[in-house]
Amino acid sequence: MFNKILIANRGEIAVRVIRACREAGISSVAIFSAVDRAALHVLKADEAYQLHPSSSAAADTYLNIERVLQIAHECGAQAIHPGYGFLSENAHFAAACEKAGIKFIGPTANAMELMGSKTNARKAMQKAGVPFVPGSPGGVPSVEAARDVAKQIGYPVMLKAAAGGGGKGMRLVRAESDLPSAFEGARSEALRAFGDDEVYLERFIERPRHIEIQVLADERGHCVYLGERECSVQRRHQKVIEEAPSAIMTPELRRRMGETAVRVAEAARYTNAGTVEFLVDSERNFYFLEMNTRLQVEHPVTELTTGLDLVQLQIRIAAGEPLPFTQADVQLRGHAVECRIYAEDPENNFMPSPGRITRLIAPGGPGVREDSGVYEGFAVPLEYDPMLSKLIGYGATRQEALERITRAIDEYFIGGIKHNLPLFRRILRDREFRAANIDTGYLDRLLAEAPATPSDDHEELAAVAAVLFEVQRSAAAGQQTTAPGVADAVPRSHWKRAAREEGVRS
Amino acid sequence: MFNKILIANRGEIAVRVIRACREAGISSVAIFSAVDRAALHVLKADEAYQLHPSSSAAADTYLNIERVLQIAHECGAQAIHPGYGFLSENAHFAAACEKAGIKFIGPTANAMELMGSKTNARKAMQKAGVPFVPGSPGGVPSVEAARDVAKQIGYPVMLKAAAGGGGKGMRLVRAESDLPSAFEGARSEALRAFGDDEVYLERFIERPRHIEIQVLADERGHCVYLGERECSVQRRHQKVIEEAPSAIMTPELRRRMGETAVRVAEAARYTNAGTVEFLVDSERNFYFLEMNTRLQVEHPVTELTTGLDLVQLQIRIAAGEPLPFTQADVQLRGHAVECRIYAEDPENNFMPSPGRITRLIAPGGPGVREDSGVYEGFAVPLEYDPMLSKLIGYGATRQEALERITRAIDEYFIGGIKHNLPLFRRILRDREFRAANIDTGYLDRLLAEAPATPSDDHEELAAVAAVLFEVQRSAAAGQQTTAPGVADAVPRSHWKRAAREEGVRS
Amino acid sequence: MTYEVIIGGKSHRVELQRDPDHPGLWAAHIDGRELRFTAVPAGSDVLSIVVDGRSFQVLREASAAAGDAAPNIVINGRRYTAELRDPRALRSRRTVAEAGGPKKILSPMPGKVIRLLAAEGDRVEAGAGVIVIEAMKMQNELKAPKQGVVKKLPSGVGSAVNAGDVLAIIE
Amino acid sequence: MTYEVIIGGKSHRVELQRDPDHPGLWAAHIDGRELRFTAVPAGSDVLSIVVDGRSFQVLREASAAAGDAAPNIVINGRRYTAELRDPRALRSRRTVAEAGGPKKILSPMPGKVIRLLAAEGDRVEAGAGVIVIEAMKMQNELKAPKQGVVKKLPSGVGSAVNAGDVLAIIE
Repeated sequence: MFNKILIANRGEIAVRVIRACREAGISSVAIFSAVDRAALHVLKADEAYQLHPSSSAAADTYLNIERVLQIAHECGAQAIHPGYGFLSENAHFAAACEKAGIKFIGPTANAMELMGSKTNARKAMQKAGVPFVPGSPGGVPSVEAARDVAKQIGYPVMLKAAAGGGGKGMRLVRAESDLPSAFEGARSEALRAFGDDEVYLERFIERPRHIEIQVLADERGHCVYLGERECSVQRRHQKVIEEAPSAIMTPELRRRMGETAVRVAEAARYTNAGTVEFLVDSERNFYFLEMNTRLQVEHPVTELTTGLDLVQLQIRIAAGEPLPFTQADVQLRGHAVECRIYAEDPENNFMPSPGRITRLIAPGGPGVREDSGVYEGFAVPLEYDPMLSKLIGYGATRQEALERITRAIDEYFIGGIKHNLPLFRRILRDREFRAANIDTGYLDRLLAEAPATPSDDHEELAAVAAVLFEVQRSAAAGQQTTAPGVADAVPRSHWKRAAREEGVRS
Repeated sequence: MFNKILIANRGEIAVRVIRACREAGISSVAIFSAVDRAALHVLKADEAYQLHPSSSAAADTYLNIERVLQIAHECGAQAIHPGYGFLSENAHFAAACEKAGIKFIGPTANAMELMGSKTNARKAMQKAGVPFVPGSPGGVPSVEAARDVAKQIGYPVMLKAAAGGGGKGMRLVRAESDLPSAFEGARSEALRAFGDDEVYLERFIERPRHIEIQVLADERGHCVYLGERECSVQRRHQKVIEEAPSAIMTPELRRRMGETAVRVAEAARYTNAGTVEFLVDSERNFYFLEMNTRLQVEHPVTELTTGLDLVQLQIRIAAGEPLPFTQADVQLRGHAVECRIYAEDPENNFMPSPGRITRLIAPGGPGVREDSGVYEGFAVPLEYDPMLSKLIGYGATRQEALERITRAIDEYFIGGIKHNLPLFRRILRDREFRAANIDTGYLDRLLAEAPATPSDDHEELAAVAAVLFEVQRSAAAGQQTTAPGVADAVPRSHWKRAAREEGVRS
Repeated sequence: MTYEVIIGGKSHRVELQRDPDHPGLWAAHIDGRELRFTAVPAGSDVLSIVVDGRSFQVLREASAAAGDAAPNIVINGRRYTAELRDPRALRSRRTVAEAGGPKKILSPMPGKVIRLLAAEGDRVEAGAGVIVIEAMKMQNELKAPKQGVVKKLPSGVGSAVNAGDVLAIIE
Repeated sequence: MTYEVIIGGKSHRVELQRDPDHPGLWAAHIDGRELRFTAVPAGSDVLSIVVDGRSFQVLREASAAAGDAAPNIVINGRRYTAELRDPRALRSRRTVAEAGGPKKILSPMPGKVIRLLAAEGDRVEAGAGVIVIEAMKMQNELKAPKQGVVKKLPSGVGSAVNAGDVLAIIE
């Protein structure tokens, strides 16, 4: 086993990995940029090294392969955990680690490269019999050709620019009669946008669900799947809420999707933790989307439903140990839901809201896990992804898990910066979400609606409370208050932290 | 289902029940004594009523049956959850609730009374075939009679005063030759201490383990057991650490103990949650100790290993619902360990340490649950039991659970009052505890030893840190510092909470 | 004592006094209605208020826009920005956002201006994008708070801006 | 600046200065040894100190016995009560517990005296029980801190006492 692991990341995932190291008796090494000197991962690690004397730009710091390896070398780290984001899916980095004799905790550079290349991945996966969204094998040269393919795969179909992305050169076609004009439209738009008019054709999946399978493969050829996660609640392709199991899952479908995911991993000679993402249609047909070759943000929901520690298992696999269990040992129980808490303002187009957290009250009690990267008094920097924390609720059933996470979100208070707790209050109480009527377009539809006016109005009480706070503030500041005798009703010693030493003797 | 439940308790258990109510969509009503006006359970409840205008004595407040029922009646609560302690095992209270038409969330007064009477309970349980520590059926009149009984049950035996308690009139006898003098000694001591020289005889169980079975019985005649908890780590008969499962448990022993516990419950026509306590000897023989007719402090370890919510189930049972699962559905998974965090000083004979909590940093991350009754700024009153919080660690195995709770205890910081976190640091790293070589005398033996001198000494760093804190303190207070330019190295805006508004704009 | 408290543009007159007969009890007259309650501090920036048996955990946070003068009061997860004026002490404070007149677009965070969607002198509709700033790897379009003419655009493309900086004035 | 810091009866001379060549870096000379480190605040009463790459979360709490003058510094769960003296500013403070001389038994908490185990004038051994107070449903025996004669027992049975009250003086 390793004695020392460097964590090439920041925020909650760095803290998550540091905790795993602590529990495994392994020394943890944090790295940090200039603005992250007081970040939680620096406080929690056994060792901490600054990446750059002054810069906090990702390229100079958390993405700086040379510098990361230099620190790892100098402090004697035997392995590097990349977390997610940053260098976690960078095959060059994985290769550079290997060359430097430092174990990269993740798949090999080869497996990463294969999965990073859309066309190669597709070829390899098709050879392994993995289902894709049906479509033309390549570009379709003419309306006639498009018509033939569409007839074969069935309407509705989607025309897509081969060189494309971002919605340009895309046309949804619901009936054959609309095909000719859509084909010409897509072609000319593609030409204008990308200088290439090649288009291809795929079956259009209506209201697909995003369901992914967690796999774990050791370096001795064993691979297991740990059930699914449903991540259909997305805003602009960013996951917002994830849960396990999926409400539409059956044991038989789970087995089929799980076995497919294992086939994907095996075809890529994949090792360590990975996630195979699928789209699932209303008939529960599933189609391969991509493989994420790293630990996912949403791994805790799998940890809660399987009772396993994925980071510990990642470390053990990287140290060459065999998986300590077989597929038959994997015991799913209960339901888990994760909310990603961001420093962003849901009332203002989800604008990021960096700044100092002046007050933080975290929820507790049964069925609540929090993986946080911040603390009261921390200034959330503007340089990176504004995720503050992940809150995960667990319960025996989906309903119990939802009740618990709703209760926990209601207990949570973050002062000083804007955050998306109000968004979760809304989603978690939404009838469609409660009924699991969700797909990847669900949240955008919800956000397009006006929010219900809250029935729970305490404006008068808020006005009174504002006066009470002002009374204690001026009392604490030693100012003359207009009405003597009011200030002492809310005793100064209670209010002012500086005076709290009195409290211990009272 | 109930619309409103009054919680006749305070501290963490009141908060625990309030959270369950919130999750079930039931209004919660807190009651509080004068010193508890700002207690966490008052803050968290939907409604809150003061028990007495000025007194905080338990008899005037949380034990005041009449007043509790008056509040319940006036606010329209349909049920009362008693928590543990206070009125929870008071059969008069249960009867008074019934008479007042308010559902007591717990067993009937009859079942409580039966279990509260040692002799009646023993009779009923023996009839139901529940194993007791072998001994004389009653007092032994003579040395000869004692010798006969001892021969039958086997040495070592314990002589105990029938009227006794507190160790007076007790004698341990390891061989027949020691019996005569021990018998006379016990008799005369009993006579002096209690005015009654009757003694009885029981087999002495060496180094017994305390293992208890959680049962749950609905009001329709279904009763299940939810596995065991081992509570052998005790100080002066007070549980300190509890865990599930017990390290010595086998599936077969669990089934036998579980079925015995169900027999106990059924013999008492028991309903709702209860716990049957056993002593277990080194040969894994188990003996009935007593039944606790309420929710236990340590119920969370069962919740984590079964995935169930015992408080929700208590409420549903009290509302007349059937148990939503059968014995076969109960799925035990993983291992859980609970530490009871107390405001008491382990370095000073565990003296209670009430006072204001000036700083509170609670642990988080995977496998950590905290059921807390306090918050930063709260003044722990001296009137009640000084439990602050319960910290529970969960993991796939005992080792993983221990590593996690150790890590969590290390993350935990409570400033301003003394607490027993250092005790847990010691126990959790003790070789015998790690090896599960524990019995009810384990902790007293450990505490009799001198603690190992910690290898991890940072006295010099502490001295430097004290100066740094002083520098920032005087800078924040606006005092002249001896070396200009030092104070601004630790910027004022970081230090002073009052100045934190600047932070949000920085 | 009497205060004027403005929440959501609505002004409330709050008169606060202790109940002489019941220590610990307060009486507030707000807009003619009486509210009797107990209130105690429960940690930094937290009050526990019990009104007629209903228990509220009330939190206070400085508002990023207006600071201490108009803190946010949070009750049951809902935020009320409460601007305080004390008529008796004549410590009246200006309202942050007056109705009518020119409106400013303030930068809600530190960042960099990466695009201007309007030029000085342009007419814009309420809600039309005016300027795009980037922070935390995300681009954010700031919109006109009212219909009008863009009077000022002080920061050019590439400028670094701080939270609270005026990015545009719409008149 | 230079301070004298007393921990566990041992006095340390701490000289603290910023490294002029490396902003953010401090140099401390303690008992002749040099410690170079960075230190930043990380929340109220918390410092992050990194010394030679080793990271420490250092916490501060006022000591119940001595207050701000001798706060507890907590590192890796271990508590160091650090009394500070500043020789240059002549703001020297008295040591809380001098060796020799009379010793006091202070009440560690508010409670009630329920038993006296010695009378004024009695000779007691170090560690012998002197007085029993009750709080939080528990009885606590307070012991003589040294061998000597009980000079004063100001609180009789039944008296209420506060934390820090002198319960006995042993001379």
